[in-house]
Amino acid sequence: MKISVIITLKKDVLDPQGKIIHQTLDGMGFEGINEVRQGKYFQIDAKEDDKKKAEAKVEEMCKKLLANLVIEDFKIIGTQ
Amino acid sequence: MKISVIITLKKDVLDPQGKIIHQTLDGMGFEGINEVRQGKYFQIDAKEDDKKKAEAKVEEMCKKLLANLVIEDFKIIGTQ
Amino acid sequence: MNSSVITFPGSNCDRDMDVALKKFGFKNKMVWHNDIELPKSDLVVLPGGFSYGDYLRCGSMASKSKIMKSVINFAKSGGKVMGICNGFQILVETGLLPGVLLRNKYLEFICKNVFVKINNKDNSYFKNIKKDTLELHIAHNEGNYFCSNEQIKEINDNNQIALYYSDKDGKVSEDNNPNGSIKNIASVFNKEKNVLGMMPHPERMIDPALSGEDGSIFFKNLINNLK
Amino acid sequence: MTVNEQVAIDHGLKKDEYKKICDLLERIPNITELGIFSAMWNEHCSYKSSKLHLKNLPTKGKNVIQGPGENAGVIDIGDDDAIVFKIESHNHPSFIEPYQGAATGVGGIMRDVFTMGARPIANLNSIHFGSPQHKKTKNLLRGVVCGIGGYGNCMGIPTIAGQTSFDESYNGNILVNAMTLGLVKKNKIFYSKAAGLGKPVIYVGSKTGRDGIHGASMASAVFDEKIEEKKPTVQVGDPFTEKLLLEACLELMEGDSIIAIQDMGAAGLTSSSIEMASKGKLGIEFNLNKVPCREAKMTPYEIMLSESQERMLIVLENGKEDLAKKIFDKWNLDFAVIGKTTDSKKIELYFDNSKVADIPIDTLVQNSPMYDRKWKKSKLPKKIKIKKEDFKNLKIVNVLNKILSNPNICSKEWIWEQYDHTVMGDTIQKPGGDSGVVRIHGSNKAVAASVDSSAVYCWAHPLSGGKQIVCESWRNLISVGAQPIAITNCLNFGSPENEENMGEFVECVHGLGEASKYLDFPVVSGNVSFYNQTKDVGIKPTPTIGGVGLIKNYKNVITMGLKKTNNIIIVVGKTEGHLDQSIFARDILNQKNGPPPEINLFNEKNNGETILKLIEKNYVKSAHDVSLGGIITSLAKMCIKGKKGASIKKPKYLINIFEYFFGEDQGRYIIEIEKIDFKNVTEILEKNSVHYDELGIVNKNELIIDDKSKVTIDELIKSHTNWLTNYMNK
Ligand SMILES: Nc1ncnc2c1ncn2[C@@H]1O[C@H](COP(=O)(O)OP(=O)(O)O)[C@@H](O)[C@H]1O
Ligand SMILES: [Mg+2]
Repeated sequence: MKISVIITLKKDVLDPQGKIIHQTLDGMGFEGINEVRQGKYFQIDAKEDDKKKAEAKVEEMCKKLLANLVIEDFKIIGTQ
Repeated sequence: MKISVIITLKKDVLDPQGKIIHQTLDGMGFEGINEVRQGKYFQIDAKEDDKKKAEAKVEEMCKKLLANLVIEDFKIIGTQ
Repeated sequence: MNSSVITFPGSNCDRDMDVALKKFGFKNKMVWHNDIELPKSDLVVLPGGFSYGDYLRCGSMASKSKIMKSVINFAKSGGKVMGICNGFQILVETGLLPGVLLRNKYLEFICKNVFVKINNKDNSYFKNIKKDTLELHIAHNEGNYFCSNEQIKEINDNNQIALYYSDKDGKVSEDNNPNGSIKNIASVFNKEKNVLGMMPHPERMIDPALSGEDGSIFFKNLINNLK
Repeated sequence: MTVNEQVAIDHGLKKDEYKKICDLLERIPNITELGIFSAMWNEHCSYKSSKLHLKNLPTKGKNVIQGPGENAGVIDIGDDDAIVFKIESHNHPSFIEPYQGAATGVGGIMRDVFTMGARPIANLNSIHFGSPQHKKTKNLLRGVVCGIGGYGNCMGIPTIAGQTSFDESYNGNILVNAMTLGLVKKNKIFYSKAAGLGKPVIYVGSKTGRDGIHGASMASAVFDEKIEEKKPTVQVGDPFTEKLLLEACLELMEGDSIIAIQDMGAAGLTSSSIEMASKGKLGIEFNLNKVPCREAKMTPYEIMLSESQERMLIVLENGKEDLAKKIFDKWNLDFAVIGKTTDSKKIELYFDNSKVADIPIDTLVQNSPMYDRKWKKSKLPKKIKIKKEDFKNLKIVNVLNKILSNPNICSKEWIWEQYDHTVMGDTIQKPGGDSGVVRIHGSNKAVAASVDSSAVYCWAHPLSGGKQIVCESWRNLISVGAQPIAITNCLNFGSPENEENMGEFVECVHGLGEASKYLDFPVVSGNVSFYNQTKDVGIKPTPTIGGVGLIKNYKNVITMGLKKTNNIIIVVGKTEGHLDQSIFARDILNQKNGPPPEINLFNEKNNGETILKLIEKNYVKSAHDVSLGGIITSLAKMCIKGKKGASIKKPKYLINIFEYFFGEDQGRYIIEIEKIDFKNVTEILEKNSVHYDELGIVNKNELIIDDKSKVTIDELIKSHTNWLTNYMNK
């Protein structure tokens, strides 16, 4: 199955990239943007046909490697 | 509205990050992974209440800045 | 010869490039990214560094800055434009040069001396250089050159590959590929050969007390070719 | 929230400290005020356990322009040039979030340096990890190195040297110490002392967010099982903004607008404003609604305690606001006038039109607690008795290969190739030498810098260990041909509330002071990091010394690689064969006891100065100090660097071959000289009463010991370079 996860910075954590992208978009004439937040996206293709099991596995990967829960949150957004 | 986009590498583009993460996950004992692909996630909060218009705007941002269409694809995955 | 070095927010090899250009006889001007017009130049250089922090994609945001419109016009009308390291990344983002620069294969920043083999000497940048390989210095996180199969054929056919990573005798192999670049490509031209992008930093190789001197060969030759 | 004793304790204050606050204020503080007290009075900001002992360090010298007490120390290097430098720890955050922790550590120390008007010209780092077998070590190492590189590389400041060690005592508390050197003209140094009344106080840089609130108190706390809960105190660094901040500050500094400037480091706006006011004996008044905030609805408490990075506080001359604003606008940075200096000698904060804090500055600074903590003196351990049989089965070449691949000796190329060490175009000696060397841009001068620590020696006997590191730093500078000038120190220890750890601190500082005084190598800046401790176990005492020296002409810099076959190799300094606490004893004989090598300050100084004389007369072709692993290890490194071999013989002393070649006696160097200079060189050595051994000659590509044991340089290279790369890529 292919499991998609997004990893985002926690709410109060500074997102330097988002900030600069925001400034650049402003400079390019895109008006009315309140905020841009950047995150990471992973698509993991795992040999596992059980949706629950696959998601549990990916959750573990997030906790152990993909995300640093000190500053990031993760969310599984799709499984197919 | 808050529009979420993911930007992923085109299929035939090498993804060094995905590859190393794959190897690391293997090394950590996560078995049966076929592939890991990494991408970017953006959440753009724009002053625009019309869903269509908001999405059109973000599409333009993707084309002009957020994605490099030579190697990347983008996809709006949610608007709220 | 007049040269211009563009300073973007986050550029950090702009001074080094200024020092190098002046050392070999260029009259160099520093140009701010927010300026609109380029001073009269025989050569425009986009220096290395981390423009806009390398955020989003290296070079992506700098490629949208005000001065780049003039740089693009200058290049399109045949002006010599050279992008080193981050400058190379900016040039591919503007579309002046083909391909892209991805994260290094092992995801590590690399700072060290490398050898490069000159592939095409029929241009103002490498004409008359006697050596076939140069020892230069790299310092980058995203130097892994990539383009599609069709594109690689195209740039090959047009002789657009300027430098390959090699060993000191010019042998090109995976063993001396520092970052995973496709075909060991270290530097490319545009079709017309007036625009050059290269990952190695010749400006860091202009003093025997530092990393070495092959950068001096490059600059001495460059100013002579432009005269 | 109403304040009471329990709330104070939750802020890391002690009962009697809380009582003292109430007494000083003659009332109960409100929550914002309590937050301010807790930040100012914690160990990290107040130095309450260390002050008493640090007072005794020598801090003056003919080249010292500014000693401890400012953002960084400043030394004179002639021609109106000065070097600003300091080292700082970022241990706790790096353990929790290695990338960001290390990155913000580097960012913080650079800010300390450019706050004083100096453009950073070199970075160094001293990093210490747990045992390589420990499950966390690899990821921590990768994250820390990536973070140091990520920040320093982006700033465009070369990282020119460092130190890396592994020891199980760091399993739960890694150490990340970052050092920066900056260059400034003597008449353009900026200080943090506010002056004048009614002067505008401006805030520049990034916006204030909720990150890092109470970071300073975390740095003063022991790690326990609840560590997870402390996590949100880690900040995210933004090197790009810092680069802009650097350029903007230097641009503003060109004029005469600035009265005082201070970066917002630990305890953010609180400590920066209070320090400026305290030094100027003034008051300060802020309207906190003016502070640029990243998050909505931030409270005065949060604003004052945030440790968001990349921010500065400046006291301006009246009427310069517009000029300053223009510069910060150009660099796209936040700028706000948030208050003014007053004559109240108080810090007064307003928010939403009401006064939210009103504290006399004296109560926060002069009246802050100072402790004479109990400490335990340590005894010099007994010498270990090594039996003849222990040496019997050892082959010197095998031992050497093993030692060269020891994690604490092996090449750290995997690390420093990830640091941009050549940007700015002035790096004369990149990492891999005894000291890093950078040229003063556009001149013939160069400065050398080195970071050193010897936790094992300090642990075995803190007093000797303390002396030893200062000497090692001195030697590393001399080995590249630099005249040592001054040091900075980062004192990493366990809990000061534990008598043994406190004893280690007191005695290390004592030793450090004694050596730096004797060598005329004063301490100009520094930092203390206590509570490097998990539950009851502290790290091995790890004072880190950052030494800086001057080379008059960069063309005369000395490197360690052997240069020419048939040149003569000489060991300078006396070898008694001290094996206790050596790598040989610990790694080969598995013997962890005994005293560290003795330090003889007279010999140290005399040997070093004599080496400098030889260098001045151009006799020295290559040089390397003898440190971990003794003579043969040092010589092997010279072979490896120069890709040359050496044929050597043990002099006819009573000690055996292992004692001679692996002993870690102090104050020694290996030098390479031409045959024709032998007489002149030995005459100088003899005239200065410096002991020396003629060891052998340089050959093409083999290390040959006593005609019997042989090993090729290629094999030595393999032993030396492979360990770390293999370890990291496994
Ligand atoms: N973390 C680091 N960053 C940069 N350079 C480092 C680091 N660790 C070690 N080095 C470099 O590796 C070399 C060997 O270090 P070390 O073994 O401590 O030196 P020595 O030979 O003086 O004992 C030195 O040149 C040092 O600068
Ligand atoms: Mg040394």
